[in-house]
Amino acid sequence: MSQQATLAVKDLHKTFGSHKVLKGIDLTANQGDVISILGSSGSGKSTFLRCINLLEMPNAGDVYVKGELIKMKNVKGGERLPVDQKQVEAIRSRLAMVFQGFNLWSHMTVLENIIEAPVHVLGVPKKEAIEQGEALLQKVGLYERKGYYPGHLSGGQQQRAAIARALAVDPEVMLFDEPTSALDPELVGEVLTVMRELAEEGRTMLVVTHEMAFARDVSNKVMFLHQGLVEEQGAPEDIFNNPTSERFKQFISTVY
Amino acid sequence: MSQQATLAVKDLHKTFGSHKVLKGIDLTANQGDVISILGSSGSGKSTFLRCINLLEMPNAGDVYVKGELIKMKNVKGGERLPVDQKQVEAIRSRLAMVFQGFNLWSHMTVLENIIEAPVHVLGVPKKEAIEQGEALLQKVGLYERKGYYPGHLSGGQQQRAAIARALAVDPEVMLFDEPTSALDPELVGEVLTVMRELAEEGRTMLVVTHEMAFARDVSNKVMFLHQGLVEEQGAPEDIFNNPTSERFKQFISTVY
Amino acid sequence: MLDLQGYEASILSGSWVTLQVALLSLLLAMLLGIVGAMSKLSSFAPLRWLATAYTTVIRGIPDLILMMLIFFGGQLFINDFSANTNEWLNDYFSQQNPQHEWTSYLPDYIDVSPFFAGIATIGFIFGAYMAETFRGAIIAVDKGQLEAARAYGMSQWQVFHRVMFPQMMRHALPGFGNNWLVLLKTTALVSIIGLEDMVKAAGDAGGSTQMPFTFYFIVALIFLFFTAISTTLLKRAEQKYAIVTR
Amino acid sequence: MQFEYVQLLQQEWPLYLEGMWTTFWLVALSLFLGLFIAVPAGIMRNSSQAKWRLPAWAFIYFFRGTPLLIQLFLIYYGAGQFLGGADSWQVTQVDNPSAWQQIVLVLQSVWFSLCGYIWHWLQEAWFCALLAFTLNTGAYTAEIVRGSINTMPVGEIEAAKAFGMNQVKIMSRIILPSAFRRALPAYSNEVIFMLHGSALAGVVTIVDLTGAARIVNSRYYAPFEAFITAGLLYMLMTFVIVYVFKLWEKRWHKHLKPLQV
Amino acid sequence: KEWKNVRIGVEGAYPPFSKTEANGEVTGFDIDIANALCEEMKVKCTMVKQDWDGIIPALLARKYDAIIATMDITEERKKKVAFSDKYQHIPARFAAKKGTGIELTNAFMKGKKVGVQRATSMDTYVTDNFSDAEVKRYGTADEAYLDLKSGRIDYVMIDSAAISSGLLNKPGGDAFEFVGPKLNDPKWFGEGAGIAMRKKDTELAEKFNAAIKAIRANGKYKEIQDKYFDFDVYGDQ
Ligand SMILES: Nc1ncnc2c1ncn2[C@@H]1O[C@H](COP(=O)(O)OP(=O)(O)OP(=O)(O)O)[C@@H](O)[C@H]1O
Ligand SMILES: Nc1ncnc2c1ncn2[C@@H]1O[C@H](COP(=O)(O)OP(=O)(O)OP(=O)(O)O)[C@@H](O)[C@H]1O
Ligand SMILES: [Mg+2]
Ligand SMILES: [Mg+2]
Repeated sequence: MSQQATLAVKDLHKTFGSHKVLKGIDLTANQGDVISILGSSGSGKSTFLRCINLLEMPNAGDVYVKGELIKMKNVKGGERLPVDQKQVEAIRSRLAMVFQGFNLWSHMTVLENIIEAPVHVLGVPKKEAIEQGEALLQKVGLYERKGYYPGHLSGGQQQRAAIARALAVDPEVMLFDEPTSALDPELVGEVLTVMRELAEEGRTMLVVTHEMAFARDVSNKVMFLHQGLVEEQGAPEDIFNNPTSERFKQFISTVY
Repeated sequence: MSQQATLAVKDLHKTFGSHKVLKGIDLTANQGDVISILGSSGSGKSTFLRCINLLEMPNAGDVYVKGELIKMKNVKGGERLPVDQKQVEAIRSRLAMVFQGFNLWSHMTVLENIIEAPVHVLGVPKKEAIEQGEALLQKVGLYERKGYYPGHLSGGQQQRAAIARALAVDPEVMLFDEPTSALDPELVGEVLTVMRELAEEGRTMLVVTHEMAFARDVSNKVMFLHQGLVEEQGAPEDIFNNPTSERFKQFISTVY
Repeated sequence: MLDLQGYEASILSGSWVTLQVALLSLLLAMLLGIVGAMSKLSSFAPLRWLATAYTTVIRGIPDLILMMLIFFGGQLFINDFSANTNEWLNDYFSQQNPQHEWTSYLPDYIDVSPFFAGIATIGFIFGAYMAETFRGAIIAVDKGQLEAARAYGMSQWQVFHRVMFPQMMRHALPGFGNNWLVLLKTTALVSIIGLEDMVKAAGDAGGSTQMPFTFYFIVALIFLFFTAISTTLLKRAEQKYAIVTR
Repeated sequence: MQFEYVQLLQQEWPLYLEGMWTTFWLVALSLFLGLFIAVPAGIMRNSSQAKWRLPAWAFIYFFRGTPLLIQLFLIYYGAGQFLGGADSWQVTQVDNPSAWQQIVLVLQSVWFSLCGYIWHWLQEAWFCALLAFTLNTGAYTAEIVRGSINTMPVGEIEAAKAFGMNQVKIMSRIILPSAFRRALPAYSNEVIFMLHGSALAGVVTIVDLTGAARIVNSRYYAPFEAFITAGLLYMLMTFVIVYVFKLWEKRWHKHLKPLQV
Repeated sequence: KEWKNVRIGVEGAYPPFSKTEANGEVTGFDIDIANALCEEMKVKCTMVKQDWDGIIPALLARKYDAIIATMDITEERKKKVAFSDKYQHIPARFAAKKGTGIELTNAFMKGKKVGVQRATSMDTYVTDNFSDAEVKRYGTADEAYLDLKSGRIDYVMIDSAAISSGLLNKPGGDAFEFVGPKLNDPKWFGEGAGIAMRKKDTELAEKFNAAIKAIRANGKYKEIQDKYFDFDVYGDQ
């Protein structure tokens, strides 16, 4: 099965010191899937995303991108390291991450941020990258701000710039970590609109979110993490209406 | 009328440079009122709260606390200054503010934060202040953390400590500036529970918030600021169900 | 290991002089620093200008030049001042009373020893740097912290000493530590104005024995020893005042 | 006194000008060369591997822990004490050397010509000063480099990793450009400190601006006039430096300043 | 003004005239002369050490009242300070590595590196006469010897007695020798070394003159001279 899937994660474990954060997570994302990842604070949602592109090294488990296994080896001390740094870099360039804090490069303008990876990682000619970058900025409605530095943009604008930066590498999968937290309600609406459009275009996306409305309306799969395991998962219409787990029931009830 | 009200604000104006933020706001809060202040980002909600306890000097308008007018005089350059710094300090000690960023004093423990104003402003004997402070910590469920520094607390815990600090001066009116933004949904629930309890105790509160559920369920008055004016106000059941202003209608529709 | 040919004692007593000069000028520098920082942030414009002139001029001129200026020029200035004062007073009294006899009201000369000249100069120079450090630290205190204090009705003075000062000290500590280390090393310059610190002692010994490297190397080691102790103490202080955040 | 001062300036301005030029090139060259030490040393100092970190640490620690005056003396007089005349050192004469002795002799001659070569440079006072200044500013700047690398927002580095950049790219495209910008204010201070520190060059016979002032003082016995002139010229140079850095900050700190509309 | 206490500026790095011992005490010919003069004048003396190039400014700044530091009585200096009569007269001389040789012409000295002590009469002499030579100025004579030994400079020019005791008679000194004639042209070196004072203090100068005469007469001067030198340092009458 994983050979066909765009992204497959098998039995992923992650421990910080003695604290077991992830205790075996499986996930399969096919082309065009939009998967929402829910869970209370500290349940390991960010850690899970970060293990997928190896910003954290998982302690056990495998990650396949379009069927290609990311090779890792065990080293002493229970740590794992990538076998082939080149492979990791190549894989990372096919997965794009949109961070919670945006993490735009503060010394580059919006446009420079966007063409950075295409030009310097993928080797796209600069002129071409600029053209594509400008088209993307049009799309997220930020074209007039292309010469601004991130510090001069509002939160919502930064978020859209980060999304454009991710789109610029034409990724197989987009990983979003709480893309709307810390935005005001109107900006949340704005960003969710952009993400809904991406979903409609058929992008494959993994979205860590607290926005139940997004999980319910936009995604086609939802997974709920609790104590390092997948406590509940399925199509949103099923699990929101008929939650099987007590914990998930409680979770959705506390959320306004 | 203002002679009776716990807090009355009349025709408040505030300008930053050439930017008119508040263009004449009136407000009357009686004993036990819980007033929610809504408005989009930049509409002047924080500025309004800060003008009430003179952290910003309003350019025109009057503030009465329990019928006592805060005396201000005009100085050249269109600025205004308090006539009597002592009066301002006395009034401030009767209004407690809970800041958006909490602003707990980072060099003091939770308990020290709480007894600081009672002991050093109100002159309560230290022993007594400690007793009261500990009782308040019990109430907000933070007693075991009394010796912690703010930096070691989670956002929700800091928020509750800030509320306890405000309660410790037994204020006539509590001013809350977005008490739940930047908290995760479960912490939001936690903090709102504490605030609901305060409302039930009959505290007078002004709350700037983005939480529609709170505005709707807990407060007994809602005011919506737009372009420096009160665009809509009334009892929540009235205005949420029958909004008269177009802008307010739009505002509540974008909020999930 | 090394044959110091009897100069151990003079190097040792020189290092004691170095330490004294360093500590005393630190004291002076801190005093000037606090006053300077307060003046720079004051709303009284002439005070601000004075402090700005002080910090700008001091930081624009090399320590060595300042030291020579203060050591020689300062003495001339003080002497001229006391001579002029004497003259003026005597003239005045002579006019009042033709029988008046010439008297020295102030001493003819006021001896500024290299020791005090050194301390005064270094203290004066580093006062300017300390002023900048303290000013930065005051500004670095989160505005919200002060607003919270004001919102609870604290008076200006309470805001300063209950919230501003303790938090400012924390911000000032790293800069303060740097200034101290630089100050310590600047004391080496007092040898050039003739104070018998350890650098001077090493120079004399190196000249007499014609083995300069040996003696300067020992002085370098002593400086390293002083800095090592300072950094340890400073680290400890920083840990003590640090407010850990997560 | 005023009159004498005017006379002094009229006669001695070429000396001051010459001194100022010496100060200028000595400082400029040491700063430039210092960068080539500072960047690698700063990066090494941050390395997780002890074999990189420790030498950088020791270098920085020594040069930041001792006064520049002492460093200058150590280099200048150390060279004199140990290498003095090394360019004329003669290899030991041995009749009919054995094979073993021959090896020793070859090594000796290599060693001597090395020492001779070093002495060839170190016998020049200006070279000793340049060396001391370069090492000194290299150490201080390395610390600045390290500091501004450390304050790099972790998120921005993670973003770079997440886009598949390799270590070299991350360093050259993200960390260094960003660190460079953040280091500017601290570096401008270092440049000024170096200018001030260079006043020490005079103690090893170099006629820099301070050296010029000392000569003038010894000719006229007018320390106040001699040194205040030098002081004003130093201040002038300091202001030029401050101004240049202001311009650079305008250029490089656009992203940190509030937007000008 | 009554002179009960006189503070005397000395150098401390110019053997055999003055030298700092390992224990920090200053000793030497100048110091002994100073003490003898003070005894003669019945005043209490304190020695104040001061580097050579600040020695006149410090006198003017009243850090002490008189300088006894083998200071030549030159016209240039007389503009700033008053001098007593001379108390010694020793010619200056060049020294160099054995076999170097010298000609006192600008052409020969062209490009040669000559070390002098900053602000001495030798400094002025070399600067005035050999404009093409490279003059290196040092704070103390000891520093100049160090650089002569290491080969950084070709010549030093200093008081001949100072060179003998600071360089030639020290270990390793046998590689060096005096070159060229003794130099005592009054234009640069004046009429010998005197005690410098502020111009106002004329009585003090008179007291010193009287004291110099007295110790010359009572044999005290000779006693001190013989402790350090085997020739007459007072020079021709
Ligand atoms: N580098 C780390 N070292 C040690 N513990 C860590 C580290 N990163 C995360 N953790 C711990 O792992 C747990 C999961 O963290 P994670 O950031 O994945 O939570 P999350 O589900 O994203 O929460 P949130 O909604 O607050 O962002 C937390 O308890 C956290 O303290
Ligand atoms: N000190 C100040 N100087 C100049 N302009 C200011 C200042 N403080 C606030 N403003 C401006 O006043 C307007 C209102 O700001 P305010 O902080 O009151 O908004 P708000 O309604 O609290 O928004 P938010 O929901 O984002 O907190 C904004 O346009 C802001 O830029
Ligand atoms: Mg997270
Ligand atoms: Mg606000």
